[in-house]
Amino acid sequence: MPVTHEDILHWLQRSAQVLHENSAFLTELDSAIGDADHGINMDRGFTAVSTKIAGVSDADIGALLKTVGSTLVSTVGGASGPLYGTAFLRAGMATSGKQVLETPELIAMFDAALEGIKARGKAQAGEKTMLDAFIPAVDAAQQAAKDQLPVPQLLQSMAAAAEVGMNATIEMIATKGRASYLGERSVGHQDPGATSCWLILQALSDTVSPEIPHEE
Amino acid sequence: MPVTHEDILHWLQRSAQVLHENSAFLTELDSAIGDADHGINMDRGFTAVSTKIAGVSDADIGALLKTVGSTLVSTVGGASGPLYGTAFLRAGMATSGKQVLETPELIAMFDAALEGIKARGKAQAGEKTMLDAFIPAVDAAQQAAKDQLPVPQLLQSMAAAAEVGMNATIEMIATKGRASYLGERSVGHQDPGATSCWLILQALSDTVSPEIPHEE
Amino acid sequence: MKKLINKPEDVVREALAGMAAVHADLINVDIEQQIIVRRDAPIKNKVGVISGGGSGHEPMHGGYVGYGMLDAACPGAVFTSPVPDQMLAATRAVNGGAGVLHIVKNYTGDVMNFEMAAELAAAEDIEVVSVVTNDDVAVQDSLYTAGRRGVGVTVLLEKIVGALAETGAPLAQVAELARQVNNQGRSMGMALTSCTVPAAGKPTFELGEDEMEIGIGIHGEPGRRRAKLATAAEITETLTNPIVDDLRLKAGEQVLAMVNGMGGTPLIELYIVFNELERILKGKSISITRSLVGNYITSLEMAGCSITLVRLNDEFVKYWDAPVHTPALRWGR
Amino acid sequence: MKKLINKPEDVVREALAGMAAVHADLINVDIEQQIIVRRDAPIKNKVGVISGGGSGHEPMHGGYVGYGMLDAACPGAVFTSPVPDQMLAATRAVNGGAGVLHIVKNYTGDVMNFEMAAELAAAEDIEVVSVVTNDDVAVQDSLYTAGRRGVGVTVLLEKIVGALAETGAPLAQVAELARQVNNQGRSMGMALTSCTVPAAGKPTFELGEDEMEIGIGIHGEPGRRRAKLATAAEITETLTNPIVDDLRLKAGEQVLAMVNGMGGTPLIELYIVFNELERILKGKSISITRSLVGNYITSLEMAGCSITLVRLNDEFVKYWDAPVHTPALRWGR
Ligand SMILES: Nc1ncnc2c1ncn2[C@@H]1O[C@H](COP(=O)(O)OP(=O)(O)O)[C@@H](O)[C@H]1O
Ligand SMILES: Nc1ncnc2c1ncn2[C@@H]1O[C@H](COP(=O)(O)OP(=O)(O)O)[C@@H](O)[C@H]1O
Ligand SMILES: [Mg+2]
Ligand SMILES: [Mg+2]
Ligand SMILES: [Mg+2]
Ligand SMILES: [Mg+2]
Repeated sequence: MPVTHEDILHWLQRSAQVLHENSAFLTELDSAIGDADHGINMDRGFTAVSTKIAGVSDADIGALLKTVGSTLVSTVGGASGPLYGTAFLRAGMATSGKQVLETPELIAMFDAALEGIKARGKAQAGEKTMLDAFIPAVDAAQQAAKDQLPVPQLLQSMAAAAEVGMNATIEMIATKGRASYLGERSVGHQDPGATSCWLILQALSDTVSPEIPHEE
Repeated sequence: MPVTHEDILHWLQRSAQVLHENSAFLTELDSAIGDADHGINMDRGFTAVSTKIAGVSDADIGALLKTVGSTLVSTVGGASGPLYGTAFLRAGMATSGKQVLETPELIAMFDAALEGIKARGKAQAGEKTMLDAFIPAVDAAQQAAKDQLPVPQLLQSMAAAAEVGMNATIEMIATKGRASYLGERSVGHQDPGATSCWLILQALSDTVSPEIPHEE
Repeated sequence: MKKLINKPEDVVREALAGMAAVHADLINVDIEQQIIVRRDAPIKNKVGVISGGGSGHEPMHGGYVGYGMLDAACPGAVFTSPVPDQMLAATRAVNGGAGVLHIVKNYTGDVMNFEMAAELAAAEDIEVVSVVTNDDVAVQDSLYTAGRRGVGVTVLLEKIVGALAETGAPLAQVAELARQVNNQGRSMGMALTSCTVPAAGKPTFELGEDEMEIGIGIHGEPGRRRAKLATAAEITETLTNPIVDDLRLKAGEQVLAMVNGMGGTPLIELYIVFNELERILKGKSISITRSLVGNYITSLEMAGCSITLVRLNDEFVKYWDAPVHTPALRWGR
Repeated sequence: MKKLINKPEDVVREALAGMAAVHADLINVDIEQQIIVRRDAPIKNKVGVISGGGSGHEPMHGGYVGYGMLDAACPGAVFTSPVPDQMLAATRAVNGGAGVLHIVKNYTGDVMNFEMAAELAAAEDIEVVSVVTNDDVAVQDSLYTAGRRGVGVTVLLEKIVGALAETGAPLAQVAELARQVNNQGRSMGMALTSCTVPAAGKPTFELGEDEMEIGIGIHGEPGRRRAKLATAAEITETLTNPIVDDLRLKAGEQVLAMVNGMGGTPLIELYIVFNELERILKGKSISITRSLVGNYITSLEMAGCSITLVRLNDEFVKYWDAPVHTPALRWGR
């Protein structure tokens, strides 16, 4: 059961909704170690995405994701705008012309998105950023693919890995992004970007396999 | 038993001390209906007076009071500076060359001080100012003189009348001074200037007849 | 009390020392006499223009000493009128033989202290004319009260009148222009928070999280009434309408508009208020042809704003536009 | 949350509208594209100088658009870097054929967004050079971190570099001067209170009545450490010494000094801090020959201050003194 063009649309709308619902929470996280805007930023960006994709719903998946990327770049700002924007732009380039995504295409898409974030932000694992949710998630996807798990399980294990990664950011000292200015004082706080990353991946898993209850 | 030059010196020092002790209280009163500085102003002025009169202690009463007046004018500022300053200047003019003050001289001194405040501030009784303590006090002094009470009793009745007058300001609507800007909102608050006026008159009574307990 | 100060009793003196260091090219500060004097004072045959009042309203008045505005300022203790000695010293320092204008904000204390100073100056044969500003429409004016407070218009008047004085105009004319500007100007202010007088150590009043004070002055005194917090649009209406009514501003007229911050309100909010003000006046076909937005007459760290409008005529515009070079207001040179 | 605003989501847009109304003689504000452009842009053969960043730092950057400083500014949402579209629009609007300098404060978001904008501009054959400011000594600098934040030096650099650009100097020279000013400048800041992002609705951090944050940036983020409230003298020492050490300022050298208010601190306190700064530097035989005291790079209504020192040389002085005419900085014309 591949991921369809319609699944992607539902995922994006669900992400918009989840980020809207969690806007205050994400901003709260960003207050502790940043500048109190991550929830506001993500909500603004995905609200724009939600409006925008209503108009391009008949495009292929690649075109759709590129639209998402450029919309995020144009509306989010801050650190998360170029990072998520680049991730979706690269994901779109990796899925150009596709109407459905089987496991190999999914993996290619996530790889491309990850490379995009790394290239744009020049961060690595362990620096207390969204990468600390996304890298283990992509690792989990690759493992799931190797284990030939069906797509819903693959996405579920991605989300689960992202959540574990997100929780692991609590104990990290930030060395990238705004939280790095706090040095040691950043310890003990969960990274907002890692949290939004998990929310988006969880939304994907929930979209594709809504029947499977996830451990939140 | 007339009021002596030494009594006046003691009174001024005692006033300085009492105003210093009540500085926060007077400023508190001024916070409610003014600009939170009356205690600070009076304390600054009488601290300067206290220093200054140490140097002129051998002058006559008139010269001494004129020095007090000019010192207050030069150090207090605000509304109370010119008002108390003028009062003491006029009091000094009325007691020029005197070494002791019998009842008639005392009455003349208070009359002159009262006229000075009225001339300078253009206020009348009932406007919620220091006059509402001072006018009844001078009235009481005149009555005591008519009744041929000895000086300590005269001063005591002055202080008592000032206190009653001060308390009466609570219910007044201010029409002069800074409190007048509050209109009806000035009701329910005791006037700071009436309070400092009472403190000064009480200090005089306490100086001249320290043995008589006053009803505070 | 959270302030960048050392001891409360040293606030004014140390701020003056700082000001002297920053603006040595423009002003001389006599810290002992507590006066701020234009570097090139006294200027022969130029009317000296001085003002003064309590400290805590910075940049007023010291920030307005310089070319085209004030010749001297006398800062008192925080929120306390200066004493006659200061005003007399300033009057002497700026007297170039053409007399001296005293610009006095209408507060009992300021009026009385300036009055005593003028008497002392007269005794020294210095011609002094005093003009009292009283532009605050929040206050009821009547023969039987202390009258309206002098607030925002004072700043605009100092600029306009200072420019005329710079041309060498005689004292009577300078004073007359001052009276005219005062007559054509009105203000009203509001507070979101109180301020704290350093020596008092705690806020002058307490306001709930959803309350504001309407009709405040500039000394942290409570306003005419307390009200529920409202939007910038509503607040601007509340301040603007009484001004427009009192000035009887009519469609087609032009004004100089000042949106003034009370000290703790950021510029971004003042621009929002100005936006509302423009909208309201546009609705009445009144046009803002000159304006000033920022902290010009403050109450320490109070959050809030005031609005001042001055009905313009050609003469006011001419002197408003004339060059000015002071620590806080500068253009044209 | 006590602010003079309407809806939190309209803050930036309405403030821009207000700014456009107040300063129509100097700037054009494109509210749709969210850019502030000098009225006479693009100027043929003049290097365009632009900057941008989150809103909430007013007057920076929009207040510095005008003759002798910036050609355009791109304000983002409050404390959020603007998006590449804005920077691209601004770049186009000010490109007079001599290329465009991007002045970027060193924050991950700002750097990445400006980077994307520069890529887009390059695709349109507009020559862009970016210079990143990173003057905050409170932040540890290393290859493995995001590096130092860009703070106060940005304002001073925009003035100095803007003056050079005004002379028609080529892009490479303008960019080189920008790098030099950044290299010679350092800053450090502190907060007495937090600020409140309008859309967040509550203070970013909580501070006790006797606490302060040392080593803050300009986005309401907590500082490097929390400390007991201290005197102006002690606070000024705490901020000044790391700057002097890091710049290796030596006896006999001259500096441009800025004492900057964070938005909620009144001018009277900033003068007190300046007084302390002068005393400290005098003790090290370093002289302040140019200075700026006021709210120039703020964090909404935060109370606190920052200090910036730039080691001066003749070239810096020359361009600092050159005329400037913007909403927030004006002299010489
Ligand atoms: N260099 C980077 N690489 C990857 N992620 C980053 C980087 N810098 C910051 N982030 C992420 O961005 C998040 C902050 O986003 P946001 O608050 O929207 O932007 P800003 O920090 O500009 O206010 C952080 O929580 C972190 O996860
Ligand atoms: N016109 C006046 N006549 C008499 N007393 C006055 C007048 N105006 C004000 N006062 C007195 O002055 C007091 C305030 O003094 P103070 O706080 O020192 O000065 P300011 O009002 O200038 O801050 C008032 O409480 C009132 O008693
Ligand atoms: Mg953030
Ligand atoms: Mg008072
Ligand atoms: Mg006072
Ligand atoms: Mg941000």
